[in-house]
Amino acid sequence: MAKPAKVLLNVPAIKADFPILQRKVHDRRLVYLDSAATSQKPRQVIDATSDFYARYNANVHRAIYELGEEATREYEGAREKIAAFIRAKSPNEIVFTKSTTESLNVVAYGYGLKGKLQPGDEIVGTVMEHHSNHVPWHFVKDHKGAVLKYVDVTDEGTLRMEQYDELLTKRTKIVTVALCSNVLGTINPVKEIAKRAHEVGAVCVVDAAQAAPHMSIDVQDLDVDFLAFSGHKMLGPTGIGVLYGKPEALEATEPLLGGGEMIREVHLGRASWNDVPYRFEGGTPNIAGAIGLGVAADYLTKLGMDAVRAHEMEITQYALEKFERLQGVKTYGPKDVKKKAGVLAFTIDNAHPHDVASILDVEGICIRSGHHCAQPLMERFDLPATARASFYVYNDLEDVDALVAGIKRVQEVFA
Amino acid sequence: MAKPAKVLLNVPAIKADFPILQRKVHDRRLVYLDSAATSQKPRQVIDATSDFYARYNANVHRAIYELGEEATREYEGAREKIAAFIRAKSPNEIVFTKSTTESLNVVAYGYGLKGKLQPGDEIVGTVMEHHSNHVPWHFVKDHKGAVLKYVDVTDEGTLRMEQYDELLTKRTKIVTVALCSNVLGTINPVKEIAKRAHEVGAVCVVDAAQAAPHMSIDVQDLDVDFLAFSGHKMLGPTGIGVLYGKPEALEATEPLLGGGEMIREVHLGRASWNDVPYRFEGGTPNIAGAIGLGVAADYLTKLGMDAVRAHEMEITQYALEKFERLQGVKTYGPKDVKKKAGVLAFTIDNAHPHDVASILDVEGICIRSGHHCAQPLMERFDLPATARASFYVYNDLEDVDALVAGIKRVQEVFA
Amino acid sequence: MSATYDLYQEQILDHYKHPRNKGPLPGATLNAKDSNPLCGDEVILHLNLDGSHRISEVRFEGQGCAISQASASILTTMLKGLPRAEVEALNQDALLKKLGIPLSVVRLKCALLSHHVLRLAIGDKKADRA
Amino acid sequence: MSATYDLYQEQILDHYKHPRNKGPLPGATLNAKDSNPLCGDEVILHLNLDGSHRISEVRFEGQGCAISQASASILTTMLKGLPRAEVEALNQDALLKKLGIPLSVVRLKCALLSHHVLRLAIGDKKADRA
Ligand SMILES: Cc1ncc(COP(=O)(O)O)c(C=O)c1O
Ligand SMILES: Cc1ncc(COP(=O)(O)O)c(C=O)c1O
Repeated sequence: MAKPAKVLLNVPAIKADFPILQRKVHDRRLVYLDSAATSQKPRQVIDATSDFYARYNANVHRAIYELGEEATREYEGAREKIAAFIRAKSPNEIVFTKSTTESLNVVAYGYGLKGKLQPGDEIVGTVMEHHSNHVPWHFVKDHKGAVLKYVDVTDEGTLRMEQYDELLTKRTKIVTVALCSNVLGTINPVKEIAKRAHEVGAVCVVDAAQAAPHMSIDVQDLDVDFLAFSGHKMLGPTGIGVLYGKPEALEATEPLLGGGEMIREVHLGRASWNDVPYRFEGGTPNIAGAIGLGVAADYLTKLGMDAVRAHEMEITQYALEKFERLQGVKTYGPKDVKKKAGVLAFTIDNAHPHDVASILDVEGICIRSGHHCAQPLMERFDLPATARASFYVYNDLEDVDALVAGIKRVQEVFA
Repeated sequence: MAKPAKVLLNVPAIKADFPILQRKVHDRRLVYLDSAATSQKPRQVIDATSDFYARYNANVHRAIYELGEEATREYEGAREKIAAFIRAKSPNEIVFTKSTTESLNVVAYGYGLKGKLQPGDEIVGTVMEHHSNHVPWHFVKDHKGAVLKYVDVTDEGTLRMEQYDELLTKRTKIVTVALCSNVLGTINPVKEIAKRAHEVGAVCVVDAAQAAPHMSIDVQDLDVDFLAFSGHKMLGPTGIGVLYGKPEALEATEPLLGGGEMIREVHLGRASWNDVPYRFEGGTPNIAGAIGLGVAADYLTKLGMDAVRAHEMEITQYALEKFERLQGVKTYGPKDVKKKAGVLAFTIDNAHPHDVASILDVEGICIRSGHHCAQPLMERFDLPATARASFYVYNDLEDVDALVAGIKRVQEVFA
Repeated sequence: MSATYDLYQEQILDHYKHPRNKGPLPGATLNAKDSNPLCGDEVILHLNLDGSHRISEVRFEGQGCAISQASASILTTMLKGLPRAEVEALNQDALLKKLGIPLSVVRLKCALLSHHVLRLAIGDKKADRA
Repeated sequence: MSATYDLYQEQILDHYKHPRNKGPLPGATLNAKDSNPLCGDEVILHLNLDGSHRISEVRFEGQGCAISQASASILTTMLKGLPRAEVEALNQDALLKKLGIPLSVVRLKCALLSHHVLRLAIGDKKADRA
């Protein structure tokens, strides 16, 4: 196998940070190619959460004692790290949620259903969204009478940008789009879309679940109003997510969860809200999760998000070339890695994606199969399911080679 | 100090399981008396979450590969443990959320705002609820036109049960109450309240955040329709909560969060739901959190929830007696430990609760001060704030002695 | 490597590549359809009963992985000629035994989809989700 | 033990036990009120300006912990006679310096509540939450 000159990251050193990558599966080396579903975690992140519990576990914000001070400092410190990670102006623009899914629902309910939207107001999405950026808007349709419209994709898997000309009108109040598709890998021109949303007076809501882990994000440059992502896909713990919002966007948003910490005053039957972003953090937050996510952001920042992106482009390019040469294997999404993140959906003639995944599993290779929570996109391409491999900082070209060898084995079984 | 014959738990052995209890604060032994805010975590729980990340981290449910199988097995295993912990009939009655707060909001939105309730339908709460069991119902009032009514408390801090006679009518659709108050410690007669709710055709929603960690719960015996609690207050991780629901109650509830995993089919503009309980778990769940919570339930089960309760009764009894003898100190809530959990709210003449907490902190003692997210209750007792000490399995009578000595020091400062 | 061939035994691959009783059955008395929401596997079952309540005709349609489709095909071979009472008594284990492969939790859902559709077809109200 | 006495110095306890300028000021020109939502501390400030825009009268009302109330009391002593321009320039640090005690994040909110109310009273639109 040609050894890469251009792979930028020191993968052996990185692998050494990930305890799980030392393990074997079915007596094989673990080849983890499902980071788009959830990433693995470095020791640093695992230790940070254990350390919280072992040394300074306390509830945040209200405690007057030392432990509580420490916990609050670290929790708010994580907020600062995340703000820096996506170049927000202030930590007050960062809301901790449990997931991208919760973040998007916070906007759908708080800005849509319970917020500013009126019946007949329009929301423009795309057909390539993850279910988490479809279903919340259905709620706004069903319970507030909003009208949903969708931008289609080309056969290559890029947005049909010209459709925005027609779909964006004075009635448009929300324009929502994934920064990066979890199936096609397509990186969408979000800056352009946000600009056009603003031209008609709409806000732009961005699902960055597949982007935040893999490329550098500058919310000020993108000029988006809301942006959502998950910790678990970017080396962080499960159960922690982020919602970025411009101050005026967050101020215009009603809270989703009512409860402790998000209030200013509560009386029988009425209440007033705490300041942004606390207004959106009702209930005891995932303190360990936030702290772990802060350390994950540190880890990625140290690698350099541009290096991460370059590394993944290299692997993806290599994989695309290898796949090109495989008979009976079809890939989906852009072929130009400048337009594509390290997500590779594919199908193999006569072999169902589930069976592909099962057979690869036996070889120690983890990939995903199914609709990838993107059924409308699957319908658009008339596919019941695909297999999907996805790459991250701990993958290298050998992992791609293992995948390709595994695919050949699948083809033998289903010959 | 009189050494207790009756404290049932082996506290030195338990303390040894909690790494944080080995640490010093301001050069003093850590005396943690704020478990009602959040509990400390035993090594077993900390290790279980690290172990997940280090050995079998993967997204749950959809993965076909070995890691995903292991993660799913443990995650669903945790659901089984929680079902057993509260004696639910089936794991399908257990929904994982991020907190009690989210659990209660799931019911308020899903059964109330987006669900069955009609304008004018009535919800009966109590004045002793935590904000997390007030504010969600405000949403149902504000956005669905529900009418909110409240049962008052006696000066001793027990529910004025006779008020249910008047408040419960044919219009009542939801009756909600805390199983245990986080300020007064009052243990409410929830079985009786559920029975009366059912008599008028209402469902009974129980906030068990302060009960699940401290006493054995049998949802079938209580015969409640929904019951909510948090992992972090019962030795478990942050960011994980539970909503128990009877099958028919969950079936009648619309999902709160739209997104991945909670759907059956998604098309542009419409979707159908996955089965209960998955319908309520939109987005990647807090997998490590659920697994850690399962281990926390194991830990408590091994101690025995009846022994836990007896232990805390003993400590509370001892504390009440000590406090009784302190001049200028007033306690709130029932004086009979059979009616009271290990939560002791108090005030000291001429010393504000914040100042009490600050001074105790210097002595290494962690207590809470403020409104404890129960402003309507504070208004009822005309108190701006109180101090609050709360006890758990790792506390003993020496901790109470330390608290009492600390209070004397506070009195010196503010003499 | 053995695990691959455990799962994709001759029998499974044969039923997958050459499904028995596949196709529509217009006007069938009992029909049911279900899909596995997480996987997209789909099975449709058509049954006709004769005068003595035996299954006289059975056909399935569907798409999905080898396990789900082979399982449906195998199930149809088990049903032909069976009295209704025995159809009702036919439990998951009977089908799994016939499949004879080791199944993980996720793949179990694939394997049992056809059984679930059968229960829907015979009007079992309590048919759990496969 | 020293930390206790760091926080509860003579001056703080004195202002807490014997607050200066405490009470209502009916008809005052500038009035503002705020509370710390998490703690329940409350401070109300009343100000009168004379013809040359100096603070001629100042009173506070409130309830809360020693730190918040002593801080309010101390602030009033700093305001009396100050020209409006200097009131506007009076920043958080000036007050904290006068308090002269080490403060944790949570207690900082107590200490700065009165300063926040002052900014509200003089109509500073950007007054951050204390
Ligand atoms: C009685 C009660 N209900 C609800 C809550 C809210 O729990 P959480 O913050 O975990 O959502 C608490 C905890 O503070 C509580 O004590
Ligand atoms: C593009 C996209 N959006 C949203 C999500 C949902 O993320 P989570 O499950 O963390 O809420 C995912 C992850 O599956 C995703 O890939």
